[in-house]
Amino acid sequence: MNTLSTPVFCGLLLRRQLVLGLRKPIEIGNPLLFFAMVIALFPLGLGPAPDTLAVFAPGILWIVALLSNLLSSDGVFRSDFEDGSLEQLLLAPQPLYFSALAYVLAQWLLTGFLLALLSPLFAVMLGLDAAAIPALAASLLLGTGVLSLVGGIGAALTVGLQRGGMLISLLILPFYMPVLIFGSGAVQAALAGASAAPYLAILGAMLCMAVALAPAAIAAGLRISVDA
Amino acid sequence: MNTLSTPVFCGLLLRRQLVLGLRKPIEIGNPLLFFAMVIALFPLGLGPAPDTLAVFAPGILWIVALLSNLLSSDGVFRSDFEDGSLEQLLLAPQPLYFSALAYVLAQWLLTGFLLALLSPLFAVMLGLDAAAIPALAASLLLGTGVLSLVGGIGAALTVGLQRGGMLISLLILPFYMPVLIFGSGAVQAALAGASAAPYLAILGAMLCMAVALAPAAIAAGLRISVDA
Amino acid sequence: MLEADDLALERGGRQLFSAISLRVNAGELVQIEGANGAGKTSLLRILAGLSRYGFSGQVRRRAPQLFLGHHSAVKGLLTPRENLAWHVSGEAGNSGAEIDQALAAVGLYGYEDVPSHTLSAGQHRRVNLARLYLSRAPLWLLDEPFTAIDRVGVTALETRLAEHLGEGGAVLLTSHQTVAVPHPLRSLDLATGLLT
Amino acid sequence: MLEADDLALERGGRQLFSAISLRVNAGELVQIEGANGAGKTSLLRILAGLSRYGFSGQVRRRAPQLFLGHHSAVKGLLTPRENLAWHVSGEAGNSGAEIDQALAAVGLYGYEDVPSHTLSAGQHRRVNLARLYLSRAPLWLLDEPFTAIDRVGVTALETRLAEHLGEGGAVLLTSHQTVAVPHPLRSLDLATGLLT
Amino acid sequence: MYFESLSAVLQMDGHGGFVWSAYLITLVVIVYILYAPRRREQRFLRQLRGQIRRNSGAAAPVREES
Amino acid sequence: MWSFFHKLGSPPWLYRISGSILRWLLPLTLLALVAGSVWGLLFTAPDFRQGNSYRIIYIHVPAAVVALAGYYVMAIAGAVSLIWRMKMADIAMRACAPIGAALTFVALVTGSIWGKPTWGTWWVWDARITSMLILLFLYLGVVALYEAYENKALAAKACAVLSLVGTVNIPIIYKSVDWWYSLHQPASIKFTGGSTIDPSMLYPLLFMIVTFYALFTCSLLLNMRAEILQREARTGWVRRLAGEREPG
Ligand code: HEM
Ligand SMILES: Nc1ncnc2c1ncn2[C@@H]1O[C@H](COP(=O)(O)OP(=O)(O)OP(=O)(O)O)[C@@H](O)[C@H]1O
Ligand SMILES: Nc1ncnc2c1ncn2[C@@H]1O[C@H](COP(=O)(O)OP(=O)(O)OP(=O)(O)O)[C@@H](O)[C@H]1O
Ligand SMILES: [Mg+2]
Ligand SMILES: [Mg+2]
Repeated sequence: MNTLSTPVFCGLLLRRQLVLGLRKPIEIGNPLLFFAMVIALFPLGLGPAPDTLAVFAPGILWIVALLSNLLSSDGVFRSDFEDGSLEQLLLAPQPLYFSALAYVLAQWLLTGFLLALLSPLFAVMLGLDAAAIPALAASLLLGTGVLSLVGGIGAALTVGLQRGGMLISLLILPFYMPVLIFGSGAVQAALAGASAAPYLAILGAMLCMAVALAPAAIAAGLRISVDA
Repeated sequence: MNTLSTPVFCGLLLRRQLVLGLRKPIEIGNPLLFFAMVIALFPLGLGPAPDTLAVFAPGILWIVALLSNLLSSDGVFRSDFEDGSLEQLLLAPQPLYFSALAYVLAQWLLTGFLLALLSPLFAVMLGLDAAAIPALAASLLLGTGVLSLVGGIGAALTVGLQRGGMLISLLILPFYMPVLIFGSGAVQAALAGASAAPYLAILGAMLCMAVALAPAAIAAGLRISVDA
Repeated sequence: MLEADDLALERGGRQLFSAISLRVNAGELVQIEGANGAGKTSLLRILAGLSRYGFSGQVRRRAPQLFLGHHSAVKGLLTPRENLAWHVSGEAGNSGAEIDQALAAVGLYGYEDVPSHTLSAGQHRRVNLARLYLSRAPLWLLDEPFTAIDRVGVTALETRLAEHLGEGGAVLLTSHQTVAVPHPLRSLDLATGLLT
Repeated sequence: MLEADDLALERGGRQLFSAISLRVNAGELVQIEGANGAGKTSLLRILAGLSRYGFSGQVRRRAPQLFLGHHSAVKGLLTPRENLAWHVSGEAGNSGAEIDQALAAVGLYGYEDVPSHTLSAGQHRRVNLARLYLSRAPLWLLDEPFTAIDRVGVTALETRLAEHLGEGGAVLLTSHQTVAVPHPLRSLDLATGLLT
Repeated sequence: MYFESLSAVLQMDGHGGFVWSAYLITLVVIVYILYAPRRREQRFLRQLRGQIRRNSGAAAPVREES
Repeated sequence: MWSFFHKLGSPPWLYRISGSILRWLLPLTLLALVAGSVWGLLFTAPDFRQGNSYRIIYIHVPAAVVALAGYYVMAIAGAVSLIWRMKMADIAMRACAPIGAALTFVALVTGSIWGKPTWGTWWVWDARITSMLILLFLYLGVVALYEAYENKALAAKACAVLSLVGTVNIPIIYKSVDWWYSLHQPASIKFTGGSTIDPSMLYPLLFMIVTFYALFTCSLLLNMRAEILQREARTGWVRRLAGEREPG
């Protein structure tokens, strides 16, 4: 049997997912444009007073990050479920735990990571104090990782259902809430001149836990979904 | 030929779409729960202070309405495209204009309309002044109709693409923005003690225009998508 | 019922077919033949009016038609009965009894009320094929109607086709299998464009 | 290579099959037969290990297997070459030349680098069937491999099956068509549970 | 007994509406969580009896289990 | 010990034993509910600050306490069902979710009604209230997931995974919401804290908490009985049972 070693296999999976996400060059721009537009909605909706916007910028940026994660989590496994790729993945000799991690990593690179990289730009758009920008980027980097992992659990549990779309939000939004609290807390602390380190440490701990546990839950969810 | 009359046919289409959205009684609760959760994100992200929340309530409710519309617009035609139903719809002898209207109406009933109905509850939770609640509900009722119609155009144009998900947001968000401005403007006017009527009149005019023009654009978009 | 003149199509830089002329008359079955990727589905979609750009030639449709494509147009969340009663093709208005009869005719008796996504692959396609028992369109355009259908089902389908032809209908279909009907059967070879 | 004892399955309130026992040995082809909805796919998924709840009986898998189901597991956005090179089945690691050879063997020479969603229905399935030329798993579980394949393609596939059986492999397949291979061919009738 | 009269009980110094509506809503929910499973059980048994009667001719597959 | 576990896994035994438990527990619970309510509503003195509106405490707090405990019962049942594949654990887990959701709903609604006379507002984003709202979401998520699966055996597995994930997360959610609230420190509203409660109010409260636990148990058993029958519909004992209960 010409079985691939697990790291090589996961590398190929990651590449596959990234290529699928970015088949056309124009698509790298789409998520970013999407963030920019959604963030632009807030001044329009809340009123453009610069000082209030700046105060609420951490919350706004975090809520948008969370929603965009919610949006893209739903699709992580869906097309693979529908075209039979997921069956093949379950039958693969490599442990599903690591394959699940590769899927989530790809999704994170295309959403959370990109957003974290570009968050300084959006922060400036909302008038956030420059002192808080490193905390913002760091909290997004750590926090969106947790979001993607938790979102993966929801996606795995609902992918086999005929109507998963709304359900996944119901399942995972409660689990997103602590991340939102600590994430926007970190930025608010930095804004207030305090250290963001404790918040980032908590986000880091949550990420470690999520990396360790979520793939197992995702794997269990996928097996259940394919069975249905 | 046993062809159905257009109104009967559109009624059946509407029923089909509603049944697909709400196969089980429990599913009526899903969109409502979703709204409640997304609205709960805002206090968590922005902080629980009742006075700031009350000030931002119109904007928050309107942004949630807009995002939930954006989320669900993408799916209006997708499953019908993938399983071949859309081809059959195009071949149907009834005018596509009215069929498109039926699709959009079903989507609106399940998102915008429900949200408008429940908006008083959420408004109370966010501490919005009771005086502004009628203006909120009315503006949502009119405005989400425009959103659904415009969203339908985006959905029709992108449904045939392999990766439409993010593209649709880019296409339609710019068109959503005027609705957001007048919608939250209506509530803010009511909050400030002024009359919301001018804003509502503008939203009503936009709705009339959208009802007249959008279905034609949707029909054209669907023909192009099925051809590809 | 259907006339096409000098159809030609190029896709992905390849000339799929050219100089295809075709006349389908009442009581006649035309089978389009060709290897995988020859362009059978593409031709059928042009004839049905679903593809409107990118080909050359004329198509004249003189009768209402029923098109069944590669995709089954069956909604998994709806039951077979609902799928047929509220079909988006607009050519419905059948009574419940007629629908049940049609479902029984395609071997789905007892499955009228289960969600369609629990059906097997062949049963799923049969839901769509039940429309052949409900439609009153004289011209049928069928893209591989026998896919995933078992032998008994294929025979039943052939019987239905023969019946339709006997009633003055016409059928244009693609299939990789030979179709056995006691009626004039012509076949169109896409590679050469010859109708025999 | 595969042993199953006393399998029984009930779905949707119906007993699909019961008391199915089965032993697939090297060099042997077993065809599962039954009408639409008889439970062929369900049985194959149990044997492959994809269904783990809701049936009774034992399955012992003694050799690596290749499972091709109803769904093609081909990504429309990837080219056929990419689809095979990065296949999620984990059993990859073939060189580019091997993949091109396999694609040529299923008649996709010249289509290696077009996006798979532009392929015709049969070509789409052929991309997946190319895995039969790449895999080294001794046991193949194939669910209706001939669907949407033209006649020439079916013959080529039968040749490949014969080759695999000759090399000591084993094949378990479902099909509504008769399979012609110069090897011991047994068929399992789901309705009666008899292996002949 | 803390209250002197029935009307005092109902009014509770102006808070009666709040208190009694809270208790009423709770009562409704309690009745629901006790009654719903009972009704489900009864309805199921009725269905099953009908099914048994319908199939009484044909031998229904019965699985004996501990 | 093992034979007890074995019996616990046996549907007919559980069906029988739950029937005999319910025969005395259910009337007792109903009686206690009435007695506790009368005690709380009529026989205690009003709070010196809040007046009579505080009488809502006798349903508000028990509902909240039991709703929270219910989640852990559900998660433990879920773990048992995943690890030991015990059918009855599945059934218990599935039964917990709607009851827990109902009790959480009661806590929120009664709290909201209490808040109007006390704080002058129906709703505040207080830490405890917010985390209870999240608990309602968690319960409803489990209910919705269960309903969404066609195959109920798989639905139970999926819900078990979800409730386990929830168990890991509930402490995090609680801590984070506490933190969030203390971070923002809104000055306008304050809880008094439970320490000041008078014994004459405490005893009926404790009594009602115990009663709500009994209520939870009753509803759980009733739900499990209905579920057992449905899952075992094809077995002989259920069919015999249906025959026995034949009216007339
Ligand atoms: C809409 C939601 C709620 C409102 C408006 C509300 C309101 C109140 C009020 C006014 C009190 C009396 C506080 C005082 O003595 O000054 C109270 C007490 C209490 N509430 Fe709530 N509540 C709500 C939800 C909850 C929830 C969800 C929980 C459970 C976690 C809860 C647990 C308690 C407890 C344990 C007490 C008694 C202890 C104490 O006096 O502090 N409440 N609530
Ligand atoms: N969107 C497209 N873009 C480019 N080429 C396309 C597209 N759709 C189809 N083609 C090409 O057109 C050819 C004919 O496809 P078609 O589906 O008509 O074949 P077919 O004869 O129906 O084959 P099959 O027997 O496999 O169903 C294929 O080779 C395919 O590559
Ligand atoms: N999720 C499900 N829930 C309930 N019943 C199901 C489910 N999936 C399949 N079935 C039933 O099981 C039966 C067998 O399905 P299966 O797909 O195994 O049939 P098959 O023999 O492969 O048929 P085909 O030849 O059409 O592919 C069908 O009658 C179907 O109704
Ligand atoms: Mg074709
Ligand atoms: Mg099958």
